[in-house]
Amino acid sequence: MTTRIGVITFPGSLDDADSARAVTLAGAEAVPLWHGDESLPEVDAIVIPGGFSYGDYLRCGAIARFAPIMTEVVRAADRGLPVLGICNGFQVLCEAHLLPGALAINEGRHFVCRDEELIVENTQTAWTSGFAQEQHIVIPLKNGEGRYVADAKTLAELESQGRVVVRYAENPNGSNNNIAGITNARGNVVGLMPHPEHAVESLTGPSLDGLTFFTSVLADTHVSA
Amino acid sequence: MTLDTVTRAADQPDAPQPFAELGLKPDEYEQIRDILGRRPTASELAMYSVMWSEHCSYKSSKVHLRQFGAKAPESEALLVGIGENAGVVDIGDNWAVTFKVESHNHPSFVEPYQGAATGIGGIVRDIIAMGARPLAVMDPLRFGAADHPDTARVLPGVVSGIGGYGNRLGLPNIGGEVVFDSSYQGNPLVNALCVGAMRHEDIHLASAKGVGNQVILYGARTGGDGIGGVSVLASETFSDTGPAKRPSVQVGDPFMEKLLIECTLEVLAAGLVEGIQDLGGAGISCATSELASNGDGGMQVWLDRVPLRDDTLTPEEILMSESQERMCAVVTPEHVDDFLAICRKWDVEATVIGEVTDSGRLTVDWHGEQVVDVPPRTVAHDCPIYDRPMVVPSYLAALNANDPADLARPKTADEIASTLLVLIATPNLAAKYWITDQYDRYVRGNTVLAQPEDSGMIRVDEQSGLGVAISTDCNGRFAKLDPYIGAKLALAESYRNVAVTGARPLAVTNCLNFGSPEDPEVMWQFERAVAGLADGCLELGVPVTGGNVSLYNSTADVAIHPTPVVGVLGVIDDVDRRTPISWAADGELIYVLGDTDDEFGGSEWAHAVHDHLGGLPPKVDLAREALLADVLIAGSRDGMLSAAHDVSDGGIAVALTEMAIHADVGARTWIPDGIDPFVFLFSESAGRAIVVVPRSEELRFTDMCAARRLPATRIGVVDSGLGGDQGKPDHQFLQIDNVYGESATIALADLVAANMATLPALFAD
Amino acid sequence: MAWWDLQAGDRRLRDMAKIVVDVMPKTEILDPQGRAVQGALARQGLDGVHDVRQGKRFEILLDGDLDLEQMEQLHQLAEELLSNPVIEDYELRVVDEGGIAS
Amino acid sequence: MAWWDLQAGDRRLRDMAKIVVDVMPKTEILDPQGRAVQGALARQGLDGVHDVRQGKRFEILLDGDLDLEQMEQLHQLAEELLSNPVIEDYELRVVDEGGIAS
Ligand SMILES: Nc1ncnc2c1ncn2[C@@H]1O[C@H](COP(=O)(O)OP(=O)(O)O)[C@@H](O)[C@H]1O
Ligand SMILES: [Mg+2]
Repeated sequence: MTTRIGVITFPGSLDDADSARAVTLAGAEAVPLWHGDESLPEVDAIVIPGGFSYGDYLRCGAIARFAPIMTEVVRAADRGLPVLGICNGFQVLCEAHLLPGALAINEGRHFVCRDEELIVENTQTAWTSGFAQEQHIVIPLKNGEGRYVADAKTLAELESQGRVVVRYAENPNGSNNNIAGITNARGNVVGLMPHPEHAVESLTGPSLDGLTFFTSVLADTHVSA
Repeated sequence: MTLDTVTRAADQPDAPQPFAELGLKPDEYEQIRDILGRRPTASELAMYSVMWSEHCSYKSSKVHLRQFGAKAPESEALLVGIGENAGVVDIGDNWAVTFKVESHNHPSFVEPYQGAATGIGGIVRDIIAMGARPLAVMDPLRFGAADHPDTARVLPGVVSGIGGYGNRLGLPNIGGEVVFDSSYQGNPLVNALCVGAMRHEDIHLASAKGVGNQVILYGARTGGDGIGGVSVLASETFSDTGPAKRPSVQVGDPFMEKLLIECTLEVLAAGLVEGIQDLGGAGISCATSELASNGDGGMQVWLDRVPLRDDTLTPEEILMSESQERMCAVVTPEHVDDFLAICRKWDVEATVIGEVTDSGRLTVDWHGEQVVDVPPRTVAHDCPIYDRPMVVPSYLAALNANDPADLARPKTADEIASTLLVLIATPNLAAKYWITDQYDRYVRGNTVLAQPEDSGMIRVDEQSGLGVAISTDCNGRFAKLDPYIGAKLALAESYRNVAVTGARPLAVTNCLNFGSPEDPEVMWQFERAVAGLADGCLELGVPVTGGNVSLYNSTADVAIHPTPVVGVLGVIDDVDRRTPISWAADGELIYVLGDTDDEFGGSEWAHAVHDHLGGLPPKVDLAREALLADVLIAGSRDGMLSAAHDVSDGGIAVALTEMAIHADVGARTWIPDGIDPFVFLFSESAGRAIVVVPRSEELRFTDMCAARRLPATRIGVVDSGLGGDQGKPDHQFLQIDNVYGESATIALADLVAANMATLPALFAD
Repeated sequence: MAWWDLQAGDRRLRDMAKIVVDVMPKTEILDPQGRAVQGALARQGLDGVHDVRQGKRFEILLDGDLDLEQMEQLHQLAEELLSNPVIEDYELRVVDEGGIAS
Repeated sequence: MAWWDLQAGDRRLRDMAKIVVDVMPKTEILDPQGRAVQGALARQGLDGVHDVRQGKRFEILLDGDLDLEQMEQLHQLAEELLSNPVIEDYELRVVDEGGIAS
């Protein structure tokens, strides 16, 4: 049976179609999920895509966190369902306390769109098992509030537990410890600012590196079980 | 205050009215009285004044714009022509695309962020109103001198406004222009282009047909901001102390617009819409009168039903408000509930405000009393038309006589090298990443080419790979020297930029940015430019599908350079065969196509090195442009080209440098015998491109050029091994041999550094 | 005319409470916007600018009189929705009138 | 630790002035941010939200005591730099201490 991966659309989500395309290219079935839904259909994993949910005028992810579907996402994540938050999705996961820390305005204050070199530092998560440890990958980064911030204790914890999933080769926005993406203790919830769904076709992306996030999850024990 | 009803207007025929404050001339006011057979009500006066403003009525430009129709080439591709919200062209496989460029110059000077943001918002709604899904945006921009303090105020605001709105809408920015010239000091030009696509059967028009059909206003609430803003603001000259009507600025809500896009596409897909119109300049006045005028001719509107943000607004204010993010749809009565349900799903407020009638009149009620009763055509279409006086500018003869031939030119290989380093770092030619990095070019996943390519390219059909390429161009200095030739050159450059990517140019849009039409010299420039563009389109066989006119771009009698921005759209059957700007592999051969003459009038070299503007612009030969395009397209189709780049500002030297910089690989090149090295490297002759040919394709390619009689001159070879340190990006060189008996060799790293440093140094804080 | 322009005697105003919530970046968190403003103020010739921080201000108008429960609810929303305690602090107060918009 | 946390006795504090500038969208101008917050507050169960507007708050710390000339300069900068009079109003005040960042 094909793996079913849910992709949430909030009002203001922008990269939902792109995430669905990436899921399809990885060989899974993309299942559209609507922010107002109060229950989850049968899915094997969930992607929270990029964009500006509810306009994100207040603070990125601040309002989406309270969307009806998020109650179910939090529950499913606690059960071990793989959840990937990309950009705005990462912000939502932090606001929803599924991941620690916060995303603040870029040090340079501007929106930044460019191809970013990342180092994969944790290949044990549901979404990164297909990478080699320390693999350098290039995927697009595009956001205005992408500076990862956490207090010293949280940072120490993330580092000591190996929960930094991807790190910037060169810090684009002032993120603490060059952090581009992190995971929860269990390794099923991953959030990152750069956009793997925009590096899945040679025609439209800087590389094919992004595809591995989506193929990795197909091999995840939770998903294949 | 008593409500000024139709009855009252008849009863009190001589009540004084503030027509002059609303921008109407005495004879225009008389004309309105003649049409109505009485004085207008306050609401009617409001409607006529905004609709008859220069911005909305094109009253000074119409007589000239008719040339686009009169000289239109035969085109089977044109599905919807000039006059609708945007033109629509057939790109095959039952796909249609629509594209248009519009100006938001005046609002962007008053409030750079919001002015530019709402410019994007407005053009996107034009595209949705055709029934298309917006696919991408572009932003041709012009500012005053790069180092002028006001440019430091305007540019960062404009750029973050365009990004702030476009990024939040989820539309990739696939290109644009950034030009600095002191003529734009008090009048920056902020033009915005949007392209969208739809299936043929989904094309929708702005017309209200079918008596009894309901008129639904949906989107944002109507507020008191921007009352008469765009129309009035864009229809008068700024005084040197700044714009006269400051508060006419609106704040955009891109989130609401994103909801409008999705909601509109859903109601269209569900077949619930008979006619649709966006609300832009002149707001409800424009939408209702145009819908009625294009349809069965009658409409009844209950204005008190319009949802307001501020319940103290008067009917006149509601009619004139230019609040953003609103649309208007005509829906049959049985579809109204379904329409409203889809709006609710997207959290978009929607209200039935009117009904199509067969009265032949547009009538508007306010709490049961009639405040408007007019023939809609007289508001929307039959505005006064002016054939304004024109005169050859007094500066022209002296300007054309001021030949750049007398300017000091570099005479040695070293001087050539330093000239190139200067040029590649001028604000006009420097890398634009400080700007373009603020724009999302990835969203939607169909961007095949974006900056720094010659055209933006979007995949329309993911299965077949069918796509479109778009470029916008204009050299205002050329247009200043000769607006007729300048407009043709803008068309030629844009056409060429599309062709170098491998796409076949198909259709043209334009944004004509000029000074005050009340200045006969400006009017002359305008007429010449329109004639040049219309003639050029006829020669090239590409129709003008729409556009926009922005007049009154002058401050204290100083008009901007005439700036007819031309956008060309081309189609490519498979985006996979696009030709990129950067060369790929060692050993590939570099050719220049076309002829180079000694042409420096209006050139970037004269401008940047000598602060000189004079002489004549380069010659333009559109038959040659068409031939060049044929070769570029055939070269792409048959896999003969690995890279191509058009030659324009800064000439061949700059084009070669850009290709090397983007590839991060150097090259060994040489000056052909029989031409002066400086002229060869820096002249801005039109009709040229640089192409890069794999060795295996060389013979086939040169045979093709010979057969078609297109001059093709081999001028170099891609070479990462110059200096011996093969392959290291920081050890790459651009070498030019045969320069006054020597070689000019410049480290690529130096060129990159010079090219990259300029904009951050000016605008990063 | 906005509600806060209404005459003091206006009926509507009497039954409304105005709450101001100020949200500022925590001092230990880099505030690039504040830093940029600081630079701009200095460039404009303002001497002795020691520090600038930029935050957000919310003016909330509630129908009816405030009770204790609502105050608690407001505090909770200020902490969880209007601010993010990882990077921001908030201050909430009920004001009598005014507000700066005019 | 921020300057405003310094003990009252601290030397540095004595010679510093703190200025707060609140910048709010004009009432006739659309405030999409405020609208978004209003919707969110209502969805979170806060009843009777009549209006919300979102603006900016600047906390400026200046060395030395303020003189009249500086106050004028500050007002001018608040009007021209910190706010855009086309769409925003500002209010400037000198505060004794406090500030919310901690
Ligand atoms: N305002 C802008 N927005 C987006 N892209 C831009 C903008 N200005 C320039 N670009 C892009 O930067 C590249 C270089 O611009 P330019 O030198 O003007 O190109 P050309 O010479 O081909 O007209 C092009 O890809 C162009 O589309
Ligand atoms: Mg070009």
